Amino acid sequence: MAPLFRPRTNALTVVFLVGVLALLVAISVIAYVVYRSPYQTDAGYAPEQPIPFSHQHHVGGLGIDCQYCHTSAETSDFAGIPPTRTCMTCHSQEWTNAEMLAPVRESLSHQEPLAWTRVHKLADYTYFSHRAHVNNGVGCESCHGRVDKMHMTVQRQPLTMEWCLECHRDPGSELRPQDKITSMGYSPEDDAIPGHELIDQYDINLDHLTECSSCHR
Amino acid sequence: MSEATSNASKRYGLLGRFHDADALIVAIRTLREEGYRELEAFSPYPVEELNEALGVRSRWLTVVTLIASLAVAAGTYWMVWYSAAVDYPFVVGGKPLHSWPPFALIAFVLAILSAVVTAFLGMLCGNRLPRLYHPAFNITMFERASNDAFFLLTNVGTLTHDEIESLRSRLTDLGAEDVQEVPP
Amino acid sequence: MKPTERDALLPADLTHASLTQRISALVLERRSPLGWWIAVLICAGLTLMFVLSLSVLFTVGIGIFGLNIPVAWGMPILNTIWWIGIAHAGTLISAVLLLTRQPWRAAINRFAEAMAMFAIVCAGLYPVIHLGRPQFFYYLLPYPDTMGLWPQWRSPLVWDFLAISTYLIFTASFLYMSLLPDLATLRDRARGWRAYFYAVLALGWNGSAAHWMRYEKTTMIFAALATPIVVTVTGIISLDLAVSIVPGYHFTIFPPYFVAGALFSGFSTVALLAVALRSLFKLHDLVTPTHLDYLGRMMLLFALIVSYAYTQEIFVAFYSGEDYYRTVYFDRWTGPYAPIWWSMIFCNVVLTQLLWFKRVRRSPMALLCLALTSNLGMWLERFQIVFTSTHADYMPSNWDTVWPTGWDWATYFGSLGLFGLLLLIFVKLMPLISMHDMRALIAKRQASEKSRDEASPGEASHE
Amino acid sequence: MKRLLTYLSSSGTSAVRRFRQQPPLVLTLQVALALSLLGALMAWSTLLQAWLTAWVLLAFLPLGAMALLMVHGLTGGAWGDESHLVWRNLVASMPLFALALLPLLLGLDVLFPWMAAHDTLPDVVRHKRFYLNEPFFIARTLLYLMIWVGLSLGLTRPPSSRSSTPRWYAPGLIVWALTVTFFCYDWLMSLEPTFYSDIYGLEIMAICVVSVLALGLFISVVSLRPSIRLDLANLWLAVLLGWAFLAFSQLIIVWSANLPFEISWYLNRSEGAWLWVGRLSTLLFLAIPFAMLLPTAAKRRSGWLRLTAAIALVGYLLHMHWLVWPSFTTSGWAFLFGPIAIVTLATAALWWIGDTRRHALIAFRSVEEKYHDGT
Repeated sequence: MAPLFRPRTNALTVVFLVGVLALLVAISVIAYVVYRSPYQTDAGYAPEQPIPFSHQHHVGGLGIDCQYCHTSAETSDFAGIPPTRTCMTCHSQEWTNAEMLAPVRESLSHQEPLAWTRVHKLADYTYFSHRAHVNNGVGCESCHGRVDKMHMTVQRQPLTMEWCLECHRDPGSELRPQDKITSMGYSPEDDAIPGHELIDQYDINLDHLTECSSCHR
Repeated sequence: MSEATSNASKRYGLLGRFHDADALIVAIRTLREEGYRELEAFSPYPVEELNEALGVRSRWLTVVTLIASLAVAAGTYWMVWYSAAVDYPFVVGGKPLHSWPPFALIAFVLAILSAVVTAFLGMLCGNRLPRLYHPAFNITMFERASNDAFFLLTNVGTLTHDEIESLRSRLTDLGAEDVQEVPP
Repeated sequence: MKPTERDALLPADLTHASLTQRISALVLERRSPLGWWIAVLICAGLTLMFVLSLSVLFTVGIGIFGLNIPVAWGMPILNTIWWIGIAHAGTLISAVLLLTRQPWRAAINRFAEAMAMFAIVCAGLYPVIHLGRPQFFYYLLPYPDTMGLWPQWRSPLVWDFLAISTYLIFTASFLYMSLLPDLATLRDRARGWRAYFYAVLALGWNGSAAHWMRYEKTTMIFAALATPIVVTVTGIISLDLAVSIVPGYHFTIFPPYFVAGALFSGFSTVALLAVALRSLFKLHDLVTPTHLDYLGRMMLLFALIVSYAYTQEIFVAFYSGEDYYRTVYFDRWTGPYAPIWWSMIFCNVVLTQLLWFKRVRRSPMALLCLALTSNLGMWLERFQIVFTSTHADYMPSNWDTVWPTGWDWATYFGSLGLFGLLLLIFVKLMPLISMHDMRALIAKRQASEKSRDEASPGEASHE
Repeated sequence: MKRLLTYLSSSGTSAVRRFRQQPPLVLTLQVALALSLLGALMAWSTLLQAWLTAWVLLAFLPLGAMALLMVHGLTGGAWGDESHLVWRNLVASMPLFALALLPLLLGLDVLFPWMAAHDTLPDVVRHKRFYLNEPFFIARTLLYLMIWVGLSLGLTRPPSSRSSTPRWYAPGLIVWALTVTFFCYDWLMSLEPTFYSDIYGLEIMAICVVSVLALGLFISVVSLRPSIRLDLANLWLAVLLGWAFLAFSQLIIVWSANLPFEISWYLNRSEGAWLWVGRLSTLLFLAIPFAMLLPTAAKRRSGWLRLTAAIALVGYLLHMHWLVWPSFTTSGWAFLFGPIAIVTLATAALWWIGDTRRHALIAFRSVEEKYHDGT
């Protein structure tokens, strides 16, 4: 009787099994990498906007403070997108006929807000209070990056829960004095206020920071 | 198969069929006393004495399984402790950060899991499975090895033609009902 | 074991060759009995219903089930516990009876193990179903996620996940390993593509002494692991309930009580399958009344332990001196779910006393009926634990009476169909009696006959 | 109190005549009894506590042996065929233990907090008075003792024919399970009357069987064939793991729920030295025997098994103390009367079972055949 398999089948079987194993390892590695890549986290996301608004120009160049436009950053759970009127405080004087700014004028005349595309999106099950962060020493820069160097607004950070927790577990290094909240390029070394002092100063309860219900309510 | 007898190098061994386990055991003991060492015995159900007769012993499977499960238990306990007491220290239900009762339970469960996996893979690796081809599969009567007959395979790779013939008659003397040559 | 008892477990004229011929013919011959086809048809219908109701569930949401506050766990956990229980007897038959060298396991261990396997599949499905978002079940594993989180190790649900996964892997490995030698037999007897099918599955098993040695060693390791696994899995599932402070859930006896209940329903199901399969495939001489007798004894033993647990629960509920515990029992006896409690007692405590009689244990029909009522009783037991404990606990404002909906029932009966279908396919593809275990048993009988012929009469034979 | 004294002294004097042939045992028993009497006069409550601890410590052994005999009668198996003598000799001491418990009935008010005046009890304990009240308690205790004496007499009767198991074994086992359970609720669990745990009975049943298996192996292992040693050791290992499962179940459920009436039981047992007694007993009773019972080859060797059993028995001694003593507020006398009570009861039990059985226990192999002829 001829056997069902040839001698070389044994070698092929080993090759096949090793291949399957390698495939599994490869899939795990790829999954791990993709999971943390901007493809999954949206870091680097810079959508097109109705107007190519440049933070680089307004913040970096002109030196306008963040709160000039995002007025409720300190007082509300949302930082707020400025209404068209805020744009018009300057642009009724400057660049009044610029083609680029036509949608702003249209918005004003039609009494319809500009439809900006949101860049920093958190999941619905996350409770995020802008005011709580700004008033407790977290600078704008910590989450939004160097907006004074952004031509188009970009999501710099991955905004994953791990990223949030990194700071919630050890906020000291991300805190700054109240008068430096909106400044860009702040470095804690220069001001030399140690993190734990700032934690005391802001009266931050560290235990509370990592509780589930702090962010999921 | 008989036409291949002229060339000894093309043979893997001689396969003898026995009617019962006792005859096979006697044959193995005798052949081993006579100096044949490379013997393989096949039976349709486990026969403990076969291994004693063949002089085969293997204890590593139990030891490896034990070591694996102990190592996994220790590793698991460490991981659980590290994650719950160091990496994310968080008080739930008023329990201490190092809550040994549940941690020990988890370590125990995973120790069992690792013992299962080690024992199973150890069995396969030790037996060199999967191994879909084996020289004995060339012989039609070997089908009965998984049914009702007992087989003895003697490796004849280094033997001369005459030695093979004497081994063949020796097998028949020892009660083999049928002896056939096995190609490699 | 006396020689006469072993003879009662084996037909007198059974040889190795005739056994192989009979059992492998069940698989390799194309024709299936009519009963098999009817059963497949029914089970396939139910499985379809299962798939459909799950599709609806995953699209619409978990709300289509009857579970709601205060009975938040409802049928899914009930069915998990029930199915896991059924699985346990299969594991114990293959393992503990092996450790204790009981010869009556050989004829029934294969389908008992298969039963265990498919019951775990059904059991494992329910927690995933209950998630509502089944695609996220892996959150329970410690893996490098982007949430910076670890599983909550103090939660019994995490223990559950680990224990059921371990149990699934264990059962699959055990079943497959014990199939290997039999797959080799089928490989050597099948022709055409079937030969290749079984050859690949048999992995080249050739029955060499070395193969058997490691096989035996691994089997002993598995057998030694089986009891800790069985005890931990059901013990842990009972902890889902018991570690809470809900009166009716929080009893320290829950772990052993659940294990006994699991084995009770498990042995009942083995008895059920034994009776069904022996008549379907005409195996009356291999699965003998003696086998049924032993299964009946096991059912009785575990029914008694379960009854003991009932008495202890009731006693301690009153002994505790705490009003909430006592109220649970008054509620179980007289509340909206009272018929369930009393039916449970009737099935598990009253009817099982029939098993004291040898005639009942050896009668296939009687055993079949008792197996059905016992499984029903155990289902009702879990129902009363899950529903009556939570429907009225500490807060009267929270009290409500909750019943399963049509979707609950569709999923439940659907899983029965899935279990049946898997088992029916299994018995057509794989030998439903373990040939190599039977061979060893036959060889033992031959050896003892031989020694009986040679030895002087009256000398006791030790095994 | 007086009744106890007269009972003890009368049993002492009447025994003296029988004792003349066995001076060492007699002497020990007499001295121990005298010291116990002294203890009853000096520190009545401490002696009662010590007596109860010693009683459960020792009486659980014949109780476990009873279960072994009945289980073996129902299932058969070579392990019991060849070792049943040792279990029967142990079971024979049961009537003595039944008698030895009776003096404690005189001191219920000292032992049990629920005997205090109704008004002083916490609510939950008042609710228990339907069950925990003196007449009912005494009636129950007498019932358990009568049942156990009956079982022990039935089990030590020389077997008329070996082939058939008496029909009462199965119901006997059920009755055994229920009496042991409720005995433990009454005499152990109610020492802390707010505590309740329905696994307690199962746990104690397992302890009985585990400890008597250790004792039986310690006594008789040399006279058993290696395969029987292996079987008994495996049985021991299985029941030991069963006990561990039960004990851990209670622990993790009580620990997780953290309810005041339950967790206090563990808190009492993890205070001060008890924490270390508990840990040590777990090590000696469970961990070391478990590890030592794993290798199959070692389980055939008598020396190894005897060593394992000795370690486990020390663990058992500690464990039972850990189980009972923390319920009491103890006085310094405990360290004196604890051992005295154990010695008294142990020697009394040895005296009770008589020459033949005692010799069979102490030198199992040499007397085995003589015993066979005797019956």
